[in-house]
Amino acid sequence: MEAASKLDVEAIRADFPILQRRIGDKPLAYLDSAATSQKPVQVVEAMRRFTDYSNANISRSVHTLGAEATEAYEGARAKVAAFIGAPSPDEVVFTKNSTESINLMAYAFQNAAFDAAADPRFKLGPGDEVVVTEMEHHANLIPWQQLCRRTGATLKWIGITDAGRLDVDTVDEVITERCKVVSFVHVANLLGTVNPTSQITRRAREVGALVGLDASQSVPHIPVDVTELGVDFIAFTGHKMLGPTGIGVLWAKADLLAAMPPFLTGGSMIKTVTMEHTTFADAPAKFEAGTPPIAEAVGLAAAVDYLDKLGMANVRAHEKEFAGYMLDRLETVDGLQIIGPRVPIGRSATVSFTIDGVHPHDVGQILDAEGIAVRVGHHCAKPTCARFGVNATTRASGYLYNTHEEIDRLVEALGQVRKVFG
Amino acid sequence: MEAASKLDVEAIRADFPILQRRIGDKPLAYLDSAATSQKPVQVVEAMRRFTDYSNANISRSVHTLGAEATEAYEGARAKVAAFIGAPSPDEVVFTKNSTESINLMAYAFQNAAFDAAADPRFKLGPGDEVVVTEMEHHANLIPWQQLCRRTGATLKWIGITDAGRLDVDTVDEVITERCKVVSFVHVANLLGTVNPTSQITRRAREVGALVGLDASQSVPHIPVDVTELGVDFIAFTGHKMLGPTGIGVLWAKADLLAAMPPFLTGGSMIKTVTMEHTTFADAPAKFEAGTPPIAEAVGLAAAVDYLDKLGMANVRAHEKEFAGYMLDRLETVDGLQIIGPRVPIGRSATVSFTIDGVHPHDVGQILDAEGIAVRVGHHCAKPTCARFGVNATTRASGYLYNTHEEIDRLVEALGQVRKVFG
Amino acid sequence: MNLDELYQEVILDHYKRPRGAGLREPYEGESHQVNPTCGDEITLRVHVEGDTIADVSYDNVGCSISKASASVMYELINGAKVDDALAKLAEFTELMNSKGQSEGDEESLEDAVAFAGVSKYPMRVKCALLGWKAFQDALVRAEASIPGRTDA
Amino acid sequence: MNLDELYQEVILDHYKRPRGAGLREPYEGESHQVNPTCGDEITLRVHVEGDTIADVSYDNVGCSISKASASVMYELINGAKVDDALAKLAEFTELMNSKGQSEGDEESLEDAVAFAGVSKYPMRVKCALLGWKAFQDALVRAEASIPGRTDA
Ligand SMILES: Cc1ncc(COP(=O)(O)O)c(C=O)c1O
Ligand SMILES: Cc1ncc(COP(=O)(O)O)c(C=O)c1O
Repeated sequence: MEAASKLDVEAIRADFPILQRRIGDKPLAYLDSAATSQKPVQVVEAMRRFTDYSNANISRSVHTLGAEATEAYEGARAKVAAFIGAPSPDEVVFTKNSTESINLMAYAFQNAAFDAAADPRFKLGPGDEVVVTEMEHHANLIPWQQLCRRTGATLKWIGITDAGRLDVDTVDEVITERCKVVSFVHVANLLGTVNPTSQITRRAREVGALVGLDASQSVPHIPVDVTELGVDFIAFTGHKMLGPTGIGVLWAKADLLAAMPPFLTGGSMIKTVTMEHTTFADAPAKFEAGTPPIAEAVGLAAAVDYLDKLGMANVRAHEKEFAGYMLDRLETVDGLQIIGPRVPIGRSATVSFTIDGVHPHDVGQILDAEGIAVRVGHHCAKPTCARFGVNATTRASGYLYNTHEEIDRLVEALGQVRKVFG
Repeated sequence: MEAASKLDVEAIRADFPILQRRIGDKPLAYLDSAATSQKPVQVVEAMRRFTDYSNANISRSVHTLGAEATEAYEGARAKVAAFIGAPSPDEVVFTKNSTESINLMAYAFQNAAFDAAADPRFKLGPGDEVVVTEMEHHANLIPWQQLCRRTGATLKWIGITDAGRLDVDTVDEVITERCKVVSFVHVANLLGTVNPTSQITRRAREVGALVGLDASQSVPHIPVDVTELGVDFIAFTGHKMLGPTGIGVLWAKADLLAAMPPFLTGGSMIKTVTMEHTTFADAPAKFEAGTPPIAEAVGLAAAVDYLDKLGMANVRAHEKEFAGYMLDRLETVDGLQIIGPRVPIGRSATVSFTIDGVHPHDVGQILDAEGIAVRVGHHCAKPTCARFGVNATTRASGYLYNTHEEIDRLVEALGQVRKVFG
Repeated sequence: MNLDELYQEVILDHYKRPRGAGLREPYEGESHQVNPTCGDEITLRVHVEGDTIADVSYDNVGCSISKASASVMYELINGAKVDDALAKLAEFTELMNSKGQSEGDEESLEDAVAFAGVSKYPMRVKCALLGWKAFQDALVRAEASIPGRTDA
Repeated sequence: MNLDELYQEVILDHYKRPRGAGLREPYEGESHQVNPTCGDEITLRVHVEGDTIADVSYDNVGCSISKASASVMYELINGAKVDDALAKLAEFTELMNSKGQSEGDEESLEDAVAFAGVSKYPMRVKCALLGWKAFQDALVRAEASIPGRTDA
């Protein structure tokens, strides 16, 4: 059945206690990892060991616990940097989630507006353009929308084809000489599309724009190497990659971080402070005001270890095969329409669909009665919904612990949906 | 020995596995809770149960795990609201730490600058004034400093007396009719001063200014009731009150939250979104963009339960007695100068000091060799250091799990410090 | 979990054959409500004559629970006295917040007691209340637009 | 933990009687460095004559490790050829980053090998490097201000 997969899914499942959960009398089939992944014992244990043995605040004290905590936190940074091929750990900023990471970038432009001496790359005003796509998660749309509103710049976007792909033919037209930054989603969370990046990054370079990726759905699922990608920044989030909630990552090129004004200000991000004036530390400290998510960084490092051990290429292969199976089987369900690419090429194991005449809320409820957890709603991608003329979809998303059997159960339960509401 | 205390400290200590830790061959004496507190098993277990049984993203799905996670998260909000006497859970915003909470407030003013229709209370410009104190943690200084720089408003502050108290005689002079917001520290993290609030809040009301408290060092240690305090907002942080890292709280009056523009934008904080325009949800959702610290909220709720069970009045009584003992004993150390109030009245169990001729780094190192963890440095309060003419101090801070014996060990080890460097 | 408890016959019937659906004139107050977590929407109009709800008309997109709830609400409040309609609103809201602890008063809530099971599903309570929220809001607007009623 | 390893006699001696302390003229480059976690500071000046460090002078506030390290550095680089001084900088930095794995070459680093123990204390490595960082920075500034040396 899972011939193409190099993952030992049964062994993996044993690491996730929640997968033994029953919903009523049905075993849980967790098909909502695009919203948040489950966490293996290795992550929970690493955090617990840290809390019970080394917990202390970081960078602030010479005591043993403080040194151990600082090493654990900075070690996590180095691990995350290596995981995404970052040239230096100093390019990795810990935030609370992807959303903060992207806001941090957007506020760099906004705060530059107050500073005559700001780096010209971050100067934005009327006539300047910011480019996103129509398939963004709200996290990579609204911060730029607000930024444009506030600075007078213009927000533009690359559209979506009927097949659920980026309309790359329009790239040269949408990204013009007036564009200062392009930020686009690497793997779309509603459509499941894996976007090719080279055409957009090339065009961004041509016009001298900064270019970044919302990698929230790519870093957990496919090998990501920021150097190969040739982008200026990426954002991702711990809880979707087997790690804890409360931690996210912004990676950006060193010279960019150096040029960016600070965002959140407070302790641990300063050089000197008087009542009148403050000077700031170098990145990454400059962007990590206050006590960071320390135990969460320890958990994220354990998650990275877990993924590294499996091998991201193997994870990718497993999910590709899984996506293929899911697409094939879903196509057999009466009245089911897939929203997004219908072939497992350039797509993730996240599949959105509608069922004629049945609202996704009701679909989700019936599936839940069968122990199957999927997500229903607009998936924080309302413009994508609007593009496809729907208010909401049902979305099933797989990860390294999912099995064909869970898809079979999903497909069977979908058959019942139409019976209740047909 | 601990006659005045209603806490069973030995029983409490048994809940904190880290307190069994040895540093080299010495038992750990953790006297750095002002930097971050240790976490009882109850908190760690609550988080683990959540992760292993109910983990899911919130507010987004109809499946059972999603409903359980949402209830756990919103239940934590209600618990925190009750703990601080907030009239409604909707006035509690979860952030990542105190620092973000305060930045959120400061950015409300900054973002209002871009919006002609913004609430006049948040409109700030040249001639307007913002007031803090000289004893702020950087977290409650730099955000306001930056805000003033960016809007042209003037930052003013209330000074510190030689005894380490706020110079309240100057309150009426510093807070003028031009003042729009006063934000001051409730319990100072370097000096240990517990600031009386009524004089400042009364004056703020008189001139029509908003008034808020940095309650990072008060909520964990003394009973705090926002209604009684009569302030407009307070900020505090999970990791200093037995809770996890990665979560903080902003409490603000409902009408204030309603009037404030959003800060971080993205998923879960919207009403409607199109590519062109977004409308925002009501508070608290409006200020919680992205996946919040879900497991951390569960941990914080368990921490609040733990504190509630002990009773904050008992915690306060224990620490008052403890502060008295610490002050008495420290005064016996040759060449030791206390920076901050020297009597256990209107002060917390956090005591900063210098030792003639020995740098705090060296003090901290020698104490660490004895298993005693204190913090050394400027404690993110450089202006306070400057006020007392020192670059750094050594700071010992107690919490509900600390004993007289640990203070005795501290005092004995301090005797050795002067031997090495004398 | 017991699906039948949630999807009672009465609910499915109102869902499939919604009563009073469609937007009609005249009206004094209109409200547009969105459930931000799922994108469901309703536009609802209230026409008040004297102290009577003379018409409630609506157009909505949503799940079975939200559509059935609007339909049931129409039956309960259309033609009712304003005060009685507000009492039903309060009663239904209380039922929805009962977390499965209340069965509802069939005498007063009629078909709406079928929603008692919904109160066990926190994620669906918002669906059941969407139409009622729109009614409440539209009524406020209607009253504001009728001279002499703002002080009511 | 072994305190003696950290606070070697040599270190305490340099701490109590710092060599070359005080700010002197002439100089071509000056640097002010702060350790942001503890607020320790150093102001350091470099006077270059030809390819020789003719003087290194400094004024600092700090702990025993940072003060002793500046004093030891003074002995090592004052009067040395610029290239040799930079080689010492590299060697000392490597020793500090060795996490207790290196003992240091006494031939070349002289008293500075006493800092080998410091490398086990990550929180103190910054203290030991503060003066060296100031030297490196001051030298860059000095070279920038001397015509013909910027391309070095
Ligand atoms: C008085 C005070 N304010 C603010 C903070 C900042 O808290 P956090 O680092 O959790 O943001 C602290 C603690 O570091 C503090 O003691
Ligand atoms: C593509 C994409 N971007 C951004 C986010 C936001 O991540 P977070 O909620 O952790 O900030 C998500 C997930 O919700 C996502 O799928």
